[in-house]
Amino acid sequence: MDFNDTSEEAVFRAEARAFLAANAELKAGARPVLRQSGVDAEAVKRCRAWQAKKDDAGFAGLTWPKRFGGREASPILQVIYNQEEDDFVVPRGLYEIGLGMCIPTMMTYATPEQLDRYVRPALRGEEVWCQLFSEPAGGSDLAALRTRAERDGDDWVINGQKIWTSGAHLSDFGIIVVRTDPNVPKHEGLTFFFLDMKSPGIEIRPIHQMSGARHFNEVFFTDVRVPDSQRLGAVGQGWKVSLTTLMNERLAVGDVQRPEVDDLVELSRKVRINGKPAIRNGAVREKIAEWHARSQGLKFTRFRTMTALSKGETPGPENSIHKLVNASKLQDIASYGLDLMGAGGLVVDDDLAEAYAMFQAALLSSPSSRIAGGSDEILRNIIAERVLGLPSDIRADKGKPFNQVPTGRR
Amino acid sequence: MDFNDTSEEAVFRAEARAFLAANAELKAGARPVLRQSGVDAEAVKRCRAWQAKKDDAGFAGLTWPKRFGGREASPILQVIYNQEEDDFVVPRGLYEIGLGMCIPTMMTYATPEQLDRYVRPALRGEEVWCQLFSEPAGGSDLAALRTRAERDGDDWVINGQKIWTSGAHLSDFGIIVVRTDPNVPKHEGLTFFFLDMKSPGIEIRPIHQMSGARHFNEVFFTDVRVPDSQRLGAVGQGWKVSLTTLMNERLAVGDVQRPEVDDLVELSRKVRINGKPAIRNGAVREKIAEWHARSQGLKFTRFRTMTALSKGETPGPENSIHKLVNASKLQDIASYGLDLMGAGGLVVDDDLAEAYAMFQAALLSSPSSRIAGGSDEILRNIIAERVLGLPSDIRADKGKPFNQVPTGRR
Amino acid sequence: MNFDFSDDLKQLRDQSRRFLTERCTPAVVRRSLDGEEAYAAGLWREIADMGWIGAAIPEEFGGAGLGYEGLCVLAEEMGRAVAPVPFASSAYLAAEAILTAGSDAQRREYLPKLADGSAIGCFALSEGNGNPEPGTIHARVVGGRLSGVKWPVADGGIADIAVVVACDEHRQPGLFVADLAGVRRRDLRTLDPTRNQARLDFDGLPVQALGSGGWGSVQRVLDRAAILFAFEQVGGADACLQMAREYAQERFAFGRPIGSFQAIKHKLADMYVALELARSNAYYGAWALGADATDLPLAAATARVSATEAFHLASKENIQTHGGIGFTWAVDCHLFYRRSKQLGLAIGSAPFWKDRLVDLLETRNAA
Amino acid sequence: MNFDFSDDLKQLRDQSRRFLTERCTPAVVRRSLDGEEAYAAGLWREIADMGWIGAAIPEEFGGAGLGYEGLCVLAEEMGRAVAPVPFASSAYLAAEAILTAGSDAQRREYLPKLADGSAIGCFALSEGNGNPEPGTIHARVVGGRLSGVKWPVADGGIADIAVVVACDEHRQPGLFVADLAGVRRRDLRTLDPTRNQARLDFDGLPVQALGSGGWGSVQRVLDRAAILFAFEQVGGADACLQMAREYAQERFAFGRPIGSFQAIKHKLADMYVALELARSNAYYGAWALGADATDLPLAAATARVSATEAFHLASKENIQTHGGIGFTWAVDCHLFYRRSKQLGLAIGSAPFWKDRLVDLLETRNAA
Repeated sequence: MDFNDTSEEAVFRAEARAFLAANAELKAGARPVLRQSGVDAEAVKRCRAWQAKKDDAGFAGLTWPKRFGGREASPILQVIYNQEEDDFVVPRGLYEIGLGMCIPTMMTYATPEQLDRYVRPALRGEEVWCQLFSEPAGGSDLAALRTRAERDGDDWVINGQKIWTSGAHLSDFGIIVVRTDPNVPKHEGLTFFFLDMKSPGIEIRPIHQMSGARHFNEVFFTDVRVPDSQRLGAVGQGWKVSLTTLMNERLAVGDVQRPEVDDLVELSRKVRINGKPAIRNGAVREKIAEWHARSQGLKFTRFRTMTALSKGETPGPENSIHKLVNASKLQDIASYGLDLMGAGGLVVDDDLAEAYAMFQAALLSSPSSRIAGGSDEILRNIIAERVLGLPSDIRADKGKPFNQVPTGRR
Repeated sequence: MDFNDTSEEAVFRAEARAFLAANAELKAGARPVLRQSGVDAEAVKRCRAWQAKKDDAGFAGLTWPKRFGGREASPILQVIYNQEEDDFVVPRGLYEIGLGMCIPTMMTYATPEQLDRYVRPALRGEEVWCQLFSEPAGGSDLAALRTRAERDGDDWVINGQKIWTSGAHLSDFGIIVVRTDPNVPKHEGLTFFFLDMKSPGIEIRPIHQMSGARHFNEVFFTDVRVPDSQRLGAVGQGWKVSLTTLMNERLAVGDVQRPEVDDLVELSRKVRINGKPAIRNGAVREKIAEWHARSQGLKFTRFRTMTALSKGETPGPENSIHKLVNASKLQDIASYGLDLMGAGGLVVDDDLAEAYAMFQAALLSSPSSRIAGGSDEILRNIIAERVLGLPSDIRADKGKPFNQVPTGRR
Repeated sequence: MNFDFSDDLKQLRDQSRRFLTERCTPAVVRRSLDGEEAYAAGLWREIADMGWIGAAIPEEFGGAGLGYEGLCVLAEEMGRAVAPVPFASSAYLAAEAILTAGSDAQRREYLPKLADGSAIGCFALSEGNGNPEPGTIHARVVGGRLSGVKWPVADGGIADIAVVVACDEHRQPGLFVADLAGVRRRDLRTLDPTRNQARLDFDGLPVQALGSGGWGSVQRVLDRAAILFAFEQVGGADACLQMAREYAQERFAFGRPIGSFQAIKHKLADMYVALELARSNAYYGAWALGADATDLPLAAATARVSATEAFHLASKENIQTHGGIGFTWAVDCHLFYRRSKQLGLAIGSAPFWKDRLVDLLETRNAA
Repeated sequence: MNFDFSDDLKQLRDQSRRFLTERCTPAVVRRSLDGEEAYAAGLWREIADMGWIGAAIPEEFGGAGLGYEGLCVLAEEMGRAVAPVPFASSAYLAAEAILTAGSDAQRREYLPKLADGSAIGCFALSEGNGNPEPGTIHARVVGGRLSGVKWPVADGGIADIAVVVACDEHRQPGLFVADLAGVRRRDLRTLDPTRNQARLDFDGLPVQALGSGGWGSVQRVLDRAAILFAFEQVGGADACLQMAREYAQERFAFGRPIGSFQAIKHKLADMYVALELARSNAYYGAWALGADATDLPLAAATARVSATEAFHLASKENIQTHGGIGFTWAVDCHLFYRRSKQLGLAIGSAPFWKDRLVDLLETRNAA
């Protein structure tokens, strides 16, 4: 067990630090970047420029094959890069899904020609990708999707609706899973494609979230044509392909969302209880200690995963732990921070709100963190069934043709 | 809404107080009675004498019909009596099941002659009753019981095993539900009886609990004969009869188990954190406040139930709330109290342990409170399904003949 | 002993619930959410005409004289409807402060206007972050004139009359009352735009002292209001539980209603438990308020602690039960989540009331 | 960077697990539970012979020189097996105190005996209720002689050597070491009879000072021990989770395994989450211990807080998962529940370590 860098790691860390110092602003003292609102045109420009810079310096696809401009580096170097980048303000949020989920899926299923065409532009940030899985009727039951594709000559014709698509309005391409046979059980009738998001028949509407943000979209498909050559995996094997994508999702490092424990510590020094700084109060201290232990536990759990990865092991469902713990922690820290502020905690005006109103922002955004990308309940199911090996729940839809599964009024 | 006694209530309260003052010791200052160990012969004598005294004074069956020595009083008077009795040390634990569950079931299903024979001796404490429902294979799935009864002339012959029978070894009579037809779905093949606990073929073995207590028993039946005249309800209707009993169980007032919040307050004044009494620490105060709010909430919820009862309404499954909240609260208070004591909290020796070692005793007894008489999980199911009307879980055993339902290795 | 509302009050509850279901629809609430109106003025007019604002104000001061239990019943329904009106500020705080601390002349001057809704009242306590403690009060009255800054003041942007907590010439905090005409105000952006919040800058405003009760009179107003807030929170929590329950019955996943899964069942059972405990504690508070019982402060703290917990839990787990659509702007879950925090932070947040509860418990046990 | 144990240490883990599964069966543990023996003396002998007690003691003082990571690995297995031996007292506390605070002569005198198991060590800190704070220490050494009362002292009834926390002639608390021959002792009844606990009455026992580090040297021993305790707690929690998991797979209700119900699934998932967080924090502690890192105290407090929570949760919910038989004497669930509380209360309970964690966090952030 060793927390110190090897000499190779130390060299790499210095290199990364130098690159970041030359090209980005240090976070310390800067206003925290809250992922509140959608990415606007200005932000897109910044993201694109930054991604190109990273690629030029060889930091964009650290663990990727060299033929795509990667370094084929150990996942530990990725951890080191992330640690260093975490000290700087860098524009983010546009490429995570594409590089973290879409392109890895392409690498497994697309043809060499397709990879030659799509991987580099994605890594350089010239083309943006999105992922079209969720549907209104599906929710936690992802495979219960209804968007259908029918074969027509060399094409497939897609009709239906997707939802919760991050960045659809900014994307050039998307990966999509659709139902090609409703007469077989739900997992068996799905097929997976990638498509051009500018195709005729695609309509994109942003979803207004309770936090005010508009990250997500509804995407409507009306007779959208996709060539069969853009199919990924066999007809009817769409679920299997989706699982590849989702496994990569679990590995994606979520940003540490603010406020973190240190923000609460800082707040507790400023606000007062019975005339003394709140941090002198036992109740406040107990909560800080518990949340700190959880944050550190997650941090070191990720280190354990990265160590396993660097030994060639495959990360599994145990990575569900991160979002499960973080999302509720965020909601609880946000709520508690406001309690410490008292009535003043209600206010979000820039000149009056404490800590850039990050506690208030998190109160409103954290409910989506507990749901999007797998609800708390689904993540506990995954841990119970796939990590602990407990038997699955009784399935009302098991073996039933999809079009005969009961559906509700909502 | 009125918390003050009416004049009738005030008169009754004074009467109850006078009776108690004349016949029992005040709790204040006395060593708390922990329901740790089984009831021994001495305790039985005390219980019996006290019950007879209560009956003589007309406090034993306050709400019961006059023909059985009751007063047909409003449930509010019962609350008042309980409030007053709560200030005194009285011997308890022998008649609760008989008077709270068995005799009320008899009142619904037994013949007038049987009631004439059994009710008065039970109320006077001359005969003790127990309830024989649970079985090793059943657990939360109470109706999955396997003890069978077969018809033989005017008798039924019972074979099998019951478990978790409180006070079986002290009981004169018992009520029992058994399987009379294993070829029909589980709820349909049950029949209900009462029987003489001294019948040949009954063997009783105490269960040693982790707390050291031996409240419960295993009861083995080998060719035990029960006359058909002691059947309660029709053949095959045993489940319906059991539900009457269980509804009465929910109404039974559980003793407030020590340590209660006030015990924690007292402890927090004695033990010190950073040189000051623990009660000055914010973390301790927060926990006290939360548990106090929960205790009071339960107390007033019971008052609401009693008010509804006094208006002739039937108490329902919402009464599951009491045990659900109390059991975990007890475990949490016990554990937290020990944390405040630090290493000294380990010790249970009489001369060294704080507060008569009641925190330690509760740590070891509370796990059974969270299970016996309906586990936390079953109580939440009851609230969800029977109070909130949520749909039942999918039943793997639904409609299946009992002898074809899958069973596990334990 | 009788631990339930009278039939008359149950009738009031049913009537007010019907009325608010009809007139205080989500569309009405959303007009305030979207900033189209600072409060639902039309609804406020109707509420005033029915005598609700003055429910607990004696008839001699222009109230309906229904007593505190009546006001509690109405408070619960206001919470259920997420009503975008200054009911709490006018009825639980301003009117109560004047009624409990004011002189007869002050009562005659202010209460009829508050009761009939022709004036809106507010309670100017906070000066930024922190909970209600004497040491946080820097506003000061010298020679009958008030200087200082108060924020956030609920309904401060729409109020005509303010009860202000400020220090007197001896730096002792206490209650004052004033007309707000001409005061510099600024509406604030907050977590719950369905309730107006403002910053008030006082610069020599003429005020009258409300009695000479010092911080005790402030705390007395807070204690009494805490019980009414608890009812409003119970109403909100109940509405969330009902929303979650209906959704769980109708929404299917994996071929069955989501309410048939234990994860959802047990979540809703926990919401129910918290709600019932809060309701029972609120009921005791209602009795203590009506009877002006000696343990009113402890009853109030207990009710407040339970109700804040119940509404917070119910509003966040209602969103969770709804899944994805639960966190959209279009679905009403967030109205309750916002209101839950607004009510929970007003008049002192949970840590404040928990600490006070233990203070009172210590005093009681020492007695 | 490498955040896993080496292959050698994994081998040690597997070997020690196999050994303890075979030799430290529930029947062995129950001999101590039922009071038949104060500790498993035979097992202790074998453990000593394998060099486990002295795993982290340098070879020059008679240890195995495996380093701290080795001792961490063994601690986890001791927790998994609920081992009824004075391993923590001898290895994590007495030997560590002597090693970190003692003179070379003291090390040479005591460590070889502790390492080979010919002497059992204990750590006499507590004087009744309360957590480890300088103000709780009344035992006093005057003229090299110790007077005072210590209880409970883990393994105090079976120990040969004690490291004692006592005040010196200037009333400054610090560490002392002594042979216990002739000391008046009384075995105590406790929540966890599988570990000896005693009251020691000192009445002029000759002692030697262990360095002159004052309370700092006491806290240093506690910090280092906290990491080893955390591993033992992680081992216990893991065993509980495995027990619950197996039972949930095999026990049926309503015609299906209880592990197929979400109530059980999610309970076990929560146990898993707590365990994994605790394990990761313990791993960081192991590294800090081996590297004597500057943030060892914070790493120790963090590991201790997580591990105490994880074992408490796992041991109580393991009983709950088992249902009725879970709270019988005959089934092993309660062995872990008792041990969980014993380990959780030793060397300072959760509130103590949470408070210390924040102290250290404040110091770090201020730096």
